[in-house]
Amino acid sequence: MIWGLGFFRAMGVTMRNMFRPAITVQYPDERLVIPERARWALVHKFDESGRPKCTACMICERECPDDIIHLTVSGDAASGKHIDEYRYELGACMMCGLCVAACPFDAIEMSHEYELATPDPHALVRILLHDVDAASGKRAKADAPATQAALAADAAPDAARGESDHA
Amino acid sequence: MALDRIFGENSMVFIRSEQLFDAARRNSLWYVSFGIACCAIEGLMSAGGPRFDYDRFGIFHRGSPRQADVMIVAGTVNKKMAHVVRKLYDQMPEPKWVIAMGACACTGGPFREYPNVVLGVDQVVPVDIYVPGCPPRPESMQYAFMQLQEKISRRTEERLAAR
Amino acid sequence: MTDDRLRATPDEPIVAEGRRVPLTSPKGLRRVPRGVDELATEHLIVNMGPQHPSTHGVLHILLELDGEVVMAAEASLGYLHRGIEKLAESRRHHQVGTLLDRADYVSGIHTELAYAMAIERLMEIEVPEKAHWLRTLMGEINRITSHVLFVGTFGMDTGSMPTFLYTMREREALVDILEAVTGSRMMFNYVRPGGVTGDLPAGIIAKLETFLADVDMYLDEYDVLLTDNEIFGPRTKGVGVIDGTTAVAFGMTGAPLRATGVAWDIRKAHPYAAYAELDFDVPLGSQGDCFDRFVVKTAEIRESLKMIRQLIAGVPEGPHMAKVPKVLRPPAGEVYTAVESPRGELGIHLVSDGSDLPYRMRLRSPAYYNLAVIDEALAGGLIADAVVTLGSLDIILGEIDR
Amino acid sequence: MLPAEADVTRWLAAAGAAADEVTTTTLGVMARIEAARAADVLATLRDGEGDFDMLVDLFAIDTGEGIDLRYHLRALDRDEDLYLSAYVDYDGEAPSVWRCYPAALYPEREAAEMFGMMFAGHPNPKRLLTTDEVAAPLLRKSTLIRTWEETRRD
Repeated sequence: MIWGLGFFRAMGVTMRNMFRPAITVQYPDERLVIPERARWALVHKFDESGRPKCTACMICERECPDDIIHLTVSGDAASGKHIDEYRYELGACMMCGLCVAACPFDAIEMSHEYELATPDPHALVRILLHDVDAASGKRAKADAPATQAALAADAAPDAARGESDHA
Repeated sequence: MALDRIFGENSMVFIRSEQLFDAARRNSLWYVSFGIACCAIEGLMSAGGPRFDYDRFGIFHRGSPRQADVMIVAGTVNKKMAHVVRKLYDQMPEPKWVIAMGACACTGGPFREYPNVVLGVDQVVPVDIYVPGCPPRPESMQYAFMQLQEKISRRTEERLAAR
Repeated sequence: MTDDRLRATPDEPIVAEGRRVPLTSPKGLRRVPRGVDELATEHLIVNMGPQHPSTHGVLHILLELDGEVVMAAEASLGYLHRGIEKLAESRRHHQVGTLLDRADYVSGIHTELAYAMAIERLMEIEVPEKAHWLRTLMGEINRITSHVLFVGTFGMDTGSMPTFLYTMREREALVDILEAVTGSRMMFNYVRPGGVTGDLPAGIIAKLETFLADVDMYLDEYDVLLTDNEIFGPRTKGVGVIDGTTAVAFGMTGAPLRATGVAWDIRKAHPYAAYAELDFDVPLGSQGDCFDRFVVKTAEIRESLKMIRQLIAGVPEGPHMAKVPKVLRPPAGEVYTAVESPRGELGIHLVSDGSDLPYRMRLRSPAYYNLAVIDEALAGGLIADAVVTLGSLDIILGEIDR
Repeated sequence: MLPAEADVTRWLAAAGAAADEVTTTTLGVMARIEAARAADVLATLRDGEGDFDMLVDLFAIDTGEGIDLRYHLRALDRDEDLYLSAYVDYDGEAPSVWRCYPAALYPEREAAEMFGMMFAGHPNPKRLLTTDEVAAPLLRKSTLIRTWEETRRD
């Protein structure tokens, strides 16, 4: 081969790439679609009434390889647990997803929130739940009709009052 | 700054020149390519590569700390590395900023239980932006740079407000 | 002034401008030249790293230079030592994979796979065929991401920046597929004892096929840019030669060993996962120089693509995870499992005492043994070749320092 | 591939290592040797009939009573693996095998540093991975990792 030809062949590659579409993502203006399974910061799931589905079973705390989830729980299983604090150290989380896989109540999930940069070191620790009653896996099902009945009972006087007002 | 001697402490020119400098700093943040561990692949290589492209932000990598404004600490800092990080930081010209990229640089991350690992790079150098994630996406790093730009302009405003 | 100095001999003290230079200069350092005829040179110790763009991480090499020639080299490791082996002793078996991902961070699937295989062999878990298939497919995709990164960075080491930009394009396409399947771009946590965490999501095969349609053209372009290039050839041919005997004596595996002509590939010697059913060749070199190591790697990319095409053609049906107990308690015993990672033979030596924590986990990292040879390989070469030789070994400091 | 136990016994006998127990486990064939004679035994295994030309790995295990040095040898042509185990006391000493297997240069430094022992005759017996700030041998079972309270940042 003639010496020096490589230069022109390489320029040919450059030329060909000039006519290929650019793959650059113009980040703040356009965003990549994050796949369904992508794992970023941990968040809680809430039921329809806005209560967390967490039952304070402590499995995620035990399952975490790095000890970054810490629950402070008062009360006991009989009278219903109360979550004082669900401490999640975002700054040390490696987003392995083991806690979500282990959760038997489907109460937590890895969100797609990846813009986590912060100038504040205190933001590296997140209190995900603060001073809420823990849901009970058993009670949630048993309570459902009772709650509806209570709601109906709550609604009934209103309805009655409404009628009386009208009357 | 010499301009304040000519125009007085609270003159228009003084304020404007400072804002001008900060605008220049904000839009050409050159980082020292100092990849320590896994995060270097994402934060320096992928983010500097064609798809995410730091250059759009005026962010460019330098091999030498003496030409850089920003140090991205991308990875676990252990006791042997801590001296090197400090030495590199000391070589950078003022003003300088540090981005702690990834869980390891923020807090020690998955390896913080090991006695040889430093619990976050902020024990060695002052950190301006923390980027959680293991490793953060290249976009997260670009977001971090946007945060840093905000921080720089906020600092100017704060200084101006205090005057 | 210069005349005085040039005439000075070791016996007579040198007095220059009224200042007496002490005779007892530090050992090995001579302060003044002793005449033009025997213009003395002294050996210079140069620190390369730990912050150096071409050490591929935080490797620190002490080079003793005589002019431009490297007289001796010594690597100083440990700038990324973060105790993966120690921390594994306090992690339960299904959690260890998260640490191992971060050991060899550009090819995490292989490290996870080695550990999962160790547990499976100890507990005698039968892995479903689909899981084998998925492990092989993801492993080969991961191997390509690692190899194209090598091609790009090796191009940078030899002075070709464009190749890096082009290889990152291919890498991103594959990383997208890995992210869609495993959930993370680099730290997969995908292969678990008993199988894998998830099946392929919809549309991934189509995505892979669009990648496969173009990739051969891109690989040919890399050949134009590097392999057939007139600058790249002389820069790498005959540089950093490691012969087969040295390579075996230093325990080298992977592409650096195969570049010397020794056909040793775990995928052929002890087929694991689905490799026994695949048709592929093991590319071999002959000279053992940097060019051969590069060519073996690029040929391996093509072999991996061949394997991926075969894998796509034969998708098995079935579950992707075997029935395994929630808490893995392998019986007491020892086991060694090895996989062919992009860097060579990656072995996990697992000692179990019957509990749910490993008693001792040893990661036999290929780059650790491949790196040890640089004391031999760099000596006698030029300092400019040191960078190329080091780059051709394709080291990852995460698994060297562990 | 596993070598036959009888062969291993014969090769070891050629090295003058008498009354060594050779067992086959899930790991493979493992022979117990005297740590003080490790260099001679390995030299014979490499140059003699055994022809184990590659040291795949060298590492140590803290057994609670002492240190169990492991040599993982391989004959590349026959594809046979052999494991050797040698007991060393804490702060004890074993001969360096770098003359017959230069692959042992790094792992010996690592094992010496991580388990607090010595390799006699090593050409460069420095620390490999840590600095002097870390005094305790890190991989010993007696060296504990940090607890959550120690790692906590507020």
